[in-house]
Amino acid sequence: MPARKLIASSAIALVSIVLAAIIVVSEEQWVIAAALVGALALSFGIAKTSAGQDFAALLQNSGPWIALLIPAGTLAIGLAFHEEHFALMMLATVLIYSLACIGLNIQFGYAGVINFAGAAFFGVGGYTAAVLGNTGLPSLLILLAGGLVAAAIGCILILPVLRTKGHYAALITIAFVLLFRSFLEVNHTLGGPQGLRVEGATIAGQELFMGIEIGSFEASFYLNYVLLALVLLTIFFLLARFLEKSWIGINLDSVREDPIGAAVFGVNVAYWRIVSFVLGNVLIGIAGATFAMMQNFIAPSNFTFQQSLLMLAIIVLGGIGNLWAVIPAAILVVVVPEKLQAISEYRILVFAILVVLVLRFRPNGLFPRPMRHFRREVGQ
Amino acid sequence: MTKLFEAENVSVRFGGLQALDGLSLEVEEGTIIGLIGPNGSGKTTFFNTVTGLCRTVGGRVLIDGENITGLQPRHIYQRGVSRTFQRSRLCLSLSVFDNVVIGRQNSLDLTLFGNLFRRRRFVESVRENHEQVHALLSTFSEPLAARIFDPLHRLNMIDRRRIEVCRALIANPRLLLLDEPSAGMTPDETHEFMGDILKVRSDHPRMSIIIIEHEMDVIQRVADHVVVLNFGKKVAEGTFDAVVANPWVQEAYLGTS
Amino acid sequence: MAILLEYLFNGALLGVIYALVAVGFTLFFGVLDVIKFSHGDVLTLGAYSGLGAFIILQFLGLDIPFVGLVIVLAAAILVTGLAGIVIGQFFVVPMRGSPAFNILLMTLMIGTAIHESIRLFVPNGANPKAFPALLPRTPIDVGGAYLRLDSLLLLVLGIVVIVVTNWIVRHTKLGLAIRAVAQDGDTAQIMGIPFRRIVLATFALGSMLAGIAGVMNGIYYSEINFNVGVLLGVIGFSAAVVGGLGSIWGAIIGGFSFAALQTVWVLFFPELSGYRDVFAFATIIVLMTIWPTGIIAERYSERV
Amino acid sequence: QEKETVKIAFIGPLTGGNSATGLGGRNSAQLAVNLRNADPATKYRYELTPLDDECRPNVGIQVATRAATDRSVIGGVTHYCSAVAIATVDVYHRFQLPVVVWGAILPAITHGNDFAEVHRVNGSMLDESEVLVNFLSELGYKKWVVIHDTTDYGSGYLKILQEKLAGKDVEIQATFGVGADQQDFSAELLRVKEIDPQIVVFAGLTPLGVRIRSQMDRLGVPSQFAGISGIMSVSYHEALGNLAEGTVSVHNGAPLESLPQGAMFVDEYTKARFAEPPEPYGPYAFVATDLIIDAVEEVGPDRKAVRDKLNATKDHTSIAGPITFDEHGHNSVASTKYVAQDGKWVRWEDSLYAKGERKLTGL
Amino acid sequence: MSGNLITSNIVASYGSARVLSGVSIDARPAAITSILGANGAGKTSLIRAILGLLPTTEGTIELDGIALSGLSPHARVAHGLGCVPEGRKIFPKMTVEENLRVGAYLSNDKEQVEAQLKKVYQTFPRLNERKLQFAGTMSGGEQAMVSIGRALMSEPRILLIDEPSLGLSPALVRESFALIRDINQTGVSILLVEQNVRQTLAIADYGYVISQGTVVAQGTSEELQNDAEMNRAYFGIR
Ligand SMILES: Nc1ncnc2c1ncn2[C@@H]1O[C@H](COP(=O)(O)OP(=O)(O)OP(=O)(O)O)[C@@H](O)[C@H]1O
Ligand SMILES: Nc1ncnc2c1ncn2[C@@H]1O[C@H](COP(=O)(O)OP(=O)(O)OP(=O)(O)O)[C@@H](O)[C@H]1O
Ligand SMILES: CC(C)C[C@H](N)C(=O)O
Ligand SMILES: [Mg+2]
Ligand SMILES: [Mg+2]
Repeated sequence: MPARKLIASSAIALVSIVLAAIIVVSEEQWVIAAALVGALALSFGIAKTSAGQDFAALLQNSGPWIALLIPAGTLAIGLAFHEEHFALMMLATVLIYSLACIGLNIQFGYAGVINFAGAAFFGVGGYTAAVLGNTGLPSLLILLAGGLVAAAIGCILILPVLRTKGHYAALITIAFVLLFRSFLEVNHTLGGPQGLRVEGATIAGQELFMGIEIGSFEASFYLNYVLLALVLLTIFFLLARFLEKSWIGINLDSVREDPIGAAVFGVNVAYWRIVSFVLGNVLIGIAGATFAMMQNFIAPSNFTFQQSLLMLAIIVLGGIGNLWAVIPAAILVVVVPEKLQAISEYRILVFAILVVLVLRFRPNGLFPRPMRHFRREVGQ
Repeated sequence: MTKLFEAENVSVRFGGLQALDGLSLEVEEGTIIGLIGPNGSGKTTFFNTVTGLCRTVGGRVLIDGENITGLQPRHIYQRGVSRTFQRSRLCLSLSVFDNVVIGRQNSLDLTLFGNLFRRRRFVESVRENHEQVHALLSTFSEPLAARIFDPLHRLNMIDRRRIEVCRALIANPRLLLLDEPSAGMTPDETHEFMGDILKVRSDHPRMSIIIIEHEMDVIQRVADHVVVLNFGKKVAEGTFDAVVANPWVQEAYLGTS
Repeated sequence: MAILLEYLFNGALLGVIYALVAVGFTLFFGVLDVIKFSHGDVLTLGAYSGLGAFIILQFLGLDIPFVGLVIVLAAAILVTGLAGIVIGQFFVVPMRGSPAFNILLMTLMIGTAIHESIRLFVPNGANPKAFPALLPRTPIDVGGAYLRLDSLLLLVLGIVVIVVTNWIVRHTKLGLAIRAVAQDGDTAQIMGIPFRRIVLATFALGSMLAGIAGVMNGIYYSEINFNVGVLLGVIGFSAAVVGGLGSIWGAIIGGFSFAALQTVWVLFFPELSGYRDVFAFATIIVLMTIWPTGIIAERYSERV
Repeated sequence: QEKETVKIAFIGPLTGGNSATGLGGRNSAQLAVNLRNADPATKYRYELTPLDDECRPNVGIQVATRAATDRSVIGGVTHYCSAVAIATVDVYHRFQLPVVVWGAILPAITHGNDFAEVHRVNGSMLDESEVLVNFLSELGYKKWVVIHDTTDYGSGYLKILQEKLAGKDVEIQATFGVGADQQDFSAELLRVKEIDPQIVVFAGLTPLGVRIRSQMDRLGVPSQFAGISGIMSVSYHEALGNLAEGTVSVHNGAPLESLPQGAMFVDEYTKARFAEPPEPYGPYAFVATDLIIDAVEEVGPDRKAVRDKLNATKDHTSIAGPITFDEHGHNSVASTKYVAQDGKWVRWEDSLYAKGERKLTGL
Repeated sequence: MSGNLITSNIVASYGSARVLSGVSIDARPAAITSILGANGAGKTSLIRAILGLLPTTEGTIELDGIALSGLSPHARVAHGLGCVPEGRKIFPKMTVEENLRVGAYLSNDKEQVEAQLKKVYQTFPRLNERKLQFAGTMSGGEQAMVSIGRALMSEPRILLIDEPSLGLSPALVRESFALIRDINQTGVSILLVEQNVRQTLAIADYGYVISQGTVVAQGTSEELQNDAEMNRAYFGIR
């Protein structure tokens, strides 16, 4: 890539990170509003200008090293604001939701398996963390267990999901998330509507609820969770990226676009649907467990249909199937309602209108998924 | 010559409609069968039945003597049957390469481990496959091969048709089913296209083809043997000349008498 | 025996309300293949417009029994119809060509905006509001069962509305056009069908149904709140899908089944009444597994 | 010279189904702040930071963290919904933000921990249910059906009721758990009709209470209807009209009118022209805010000092009567019996029913 | 006289790719005008532009003196355009009969519609047999019949037909060409896009040859047939 393009792309990346930092950290209404406008302009810019397209191509087609942008950006923000508990919590929340939404993207964006029960699987992960929390198991194992249990419970739905299509499949998962919450609320073995306390994570002997102190550097303990979520997100982001750019990715796409045609060419449609559903749920479950540990508490009202819709809103607003887009969209959906606290009772209304406007002017999401190709791999 | 494919008394119904009615058909290795018949006579349905998309209510379909009736499409594909569709079925949002390479299911590494963790090997296999797909596309059209990483929706109908055939050919099937490959092409284009298909086949002399066509020039040129359907039954068969001479075919199908 | 009759009757009434919402959803699946998640909130809007009209009537001192009903219904239909047109014209038609899912999210957020606006801008909007008794509440005795005249009238009204809608969709040119537009907008246009007008007509029609359902709901429960639509929306959607999309009968069957599921559970396991939605939704999952395209299965299946 | 600004966070449901009470609370807290700021004698200028917990624990944790980690916030007036309040106590403890709960009545919020930061002015279910049980059984209601919402509030209440009734001559013939946003109760209520209890006791909030009461009428269920503090809002009457008449209920604390400064609150609230009514819990939000301000005035804007000051609160006079925090930071409140009469909640003792001029049903 | 369709210098693009660069044709009243050309030449795009489905950036389209440019597709159709689109475009989830009735959407005369329906059924007996079958499950050729039948239902002044013979059996190809001639005989103008050059020129009065979005030749069918150069270059007839 010629130097000029590289410089332009770096500039765009930098601007993106700065805008993200402003939205996550700032408490000034006008600053945030301006940053949001800037972000929207950036989205148009990336879609419409050639420098923007170069940048998008860079994100999409470079080698795996490009994923380093995520830790780089996050660490820059995290370290710069290492004492801001709330900002760091928002940052960690964004990372966790991004992780979950990458799971949803594997399901819906790639294989076309619709999942309105994201919040339920997120919840399963969380409850697993709550139940296993005081068994003394290592936290990382608990996180993994959260993912596996979510996937296992998801397996109840495999048969119905395989048999149905479109709106019918949507109903299956909608029914499941409603059922899940309703069940948790009336059944008291898992704390009922009251919810459960969750042990915080302890990794390598370090309790994550203790802030880091190194010499004069003192950081909020939320920085620990930012780091944990960041590691998880980076790993799974990379894996999901590999998945997309692989033979499996092509299979998943063909399963989504034309299952009958795919089957005739030997594609095992049911198998790939199951794989994507299970993999997705693992990610969502791990995210849920991480979230529960960070929040220290979970209750059924965290895991509603509305919550599922918000998760789906992240992948739709970002651009279905685009992994990168998940992160800015998660910032929009997770952080903005929090930032609107100053207008208290009007915030949901304003948020709804904001989403409507974004969709109205970017009907395919902020950053639609670019087509996969292997130009770099074959040396073109 | 050995018998590759055999349909015995195959029957298919859609509600009250008998779409295939005790149809029997044999294909020797390395031959090309022309399948013709009036609209709605069951030709496409026959292909759908062979590839496992339609349920039979009677009869059997055999490949190499093995009964494949009722198997799932992907299992039938694994036995070397591939096809094109009358109405093209390609993934419009994917690239040309993706659309064709999907046809190589059997030789792709589809394990999670291989795809996620052995990236170097994956890149190598991309190169190999790219070479193969590119070579095949080039046989049909150089400009098309140059557009291997273009999204499919930017291509015109004839290029799409070519890609469908390439997808079906890429895995070197033993039995290739072509459903009206030349529809919508000018005679010139048709001629060239069929020439390309025959060229590929000449490298695989044991490949058999069943081709559905309404274009008699094509049938005359490529088919070793012609089968005529009407109302799901075989009403005539033989060499092209013999079939065309059949009075029923002349009257009801060709409309020439 | 009498109590059984009461169960049946009230279950039926619930079923009609669900079915009415479900029919609305079915219509929208018809056009543009949209899950219009704002449907429930449009219903709420209908109920509040009706209430508003009533308050104005009262203010003017025009408190005449059946006239009140007609005017309240008219107001609800007018407002929801307009809302439907606005949503269709400015938010859904321009989204044509983007993934169906994006449209879903769009309508969902519009719905949220509608009910949030009601909560914020109607005086004391967060509180439940009394809905006027627009129909006579005379008790009637049917074989010892206690029923009320207004319930009976509502049941009839609901059935009439559904039947009329079905007739419009199945047997009028508008219906034909709606279905044509749904399947292929461009081709419908070159058959001379005014695409935009038909889409908007469908949005108006579907929204009016929601408006009527909102008023009926208000009369039936004598109470409305800004949140009524949300749950009714989910249930109506479930009913439409379980019944089988694309068929009004499916919506009706779905509506009644859902009501029956809830009622039957409480009837047989009163001490576990909290589990009734768990039961209803679990049953739905099972039903969908048995009939993957709804109880009235879609007859059409794609050919290759 | 400029006064230093001290921030106090208010947290409650400002959106969603419970926002009526939340907004009433916010207004009342705002009123407390405004009244103090109007007083030239105060040492600091106070600023209220209202935050919305949507009555959802996850949101609650977020906003609680937000308030607790903002160093300029010295105290918090927190939560109406028990599920949120119980979820956030850890946060306040961890970040050492002294808070006073203004609406959530689940006992465990104060009693389930020994966090010095958490206080509550509005009593608990324990206080309230005691009065309810005695009230109803003295009236002669021996056969009850309890309908409760399945949130912590309703089902927690049910549990406590069952405990309190043990050994009493009262039979709970059936209990029904209902969803917090359930619309239709015909199945449950027809079942109630079959059982034919003397009284239907409802543990939940106004919206559900309204629906159940009106559907009882529609289905011809003849039993008496009783509620708890959750239904005691102005809107219960607005939404039910005549049907509200005769509903009995209990509520933490004494009626404002009966308190020495209650009238002052009502007056000032009206003068301030808020868009929403204070709702029954508004006064407690007012009191909670006042307590924090008093503490700050005395010990300055220091969280630890304010916390200790609050813990020492004893017989502090307030518009809701004297406030005393026990070792859990809990203020017990004597509950009052009410009956709905002519579109208002009237103290039972003052009502026409107690005088025998009107009759309850079901007996 | 009616059914005179004139496009002058129309230009249209898909995104940045120009497909029509100044196409002028004149489909005379009551005549059969053919559009010929290789694949991807822009024939279908021309039809779509006339119908208003593909926006034109320059040029005008007129039917019997009425300017169509700027009108929405349904309004153009209301002025007397009828169409058999490329790829059939039947409504798959409607029955055959419903498909035909959609074709008559603009007609308000019930009896007229019934009479027309009967006529279509006479022309295509297969459709009569399959009235209640979902059109989407018909065979390729049967769908072609539905599409042609549907266009006839509207009794247009000019019929735009895009590759009617595609997928039809040889006998039906003959019949459909005969049918087109018959329709034309009743006074309807025809604009015919076809790959089947010989048969097209046999029934057409006038023809245009399009290549890469421009008209490269035109003339009466005879002139075109006799132009050896033309035959080699565009029709692949040797
Ligand atoms: N899914 C289905 N449901 C109902 N009828 C069907 C279905 N599929 C095919 N048919 C009918 O079966 C008959 C055979 O169809 P088929 O597609 O095999 O014909 P064909 O010989 O390929 O005709 P064409 O040359 O027109 O493509 C047709 O009459 C068609 O209408
Ligand atoms: N939707 C589209 N987007 C981009 N390019 C398109 C689109 N549709 C057609 N094209 C391109 O426009 C050119 C003209 O296409 P058109 O369909 O008009 O040709 P045609 O003459 O009808 O060909 P055919 O004989 O294949 O029907 C082709 O090169 C095609 O690739
Ligand atoms: C009436 C209120 C005190 C009830 C409150 N929602 C709680 O959860 O405690
Ligand atoms: Mg066919
Ligand atoms: Mg064309």
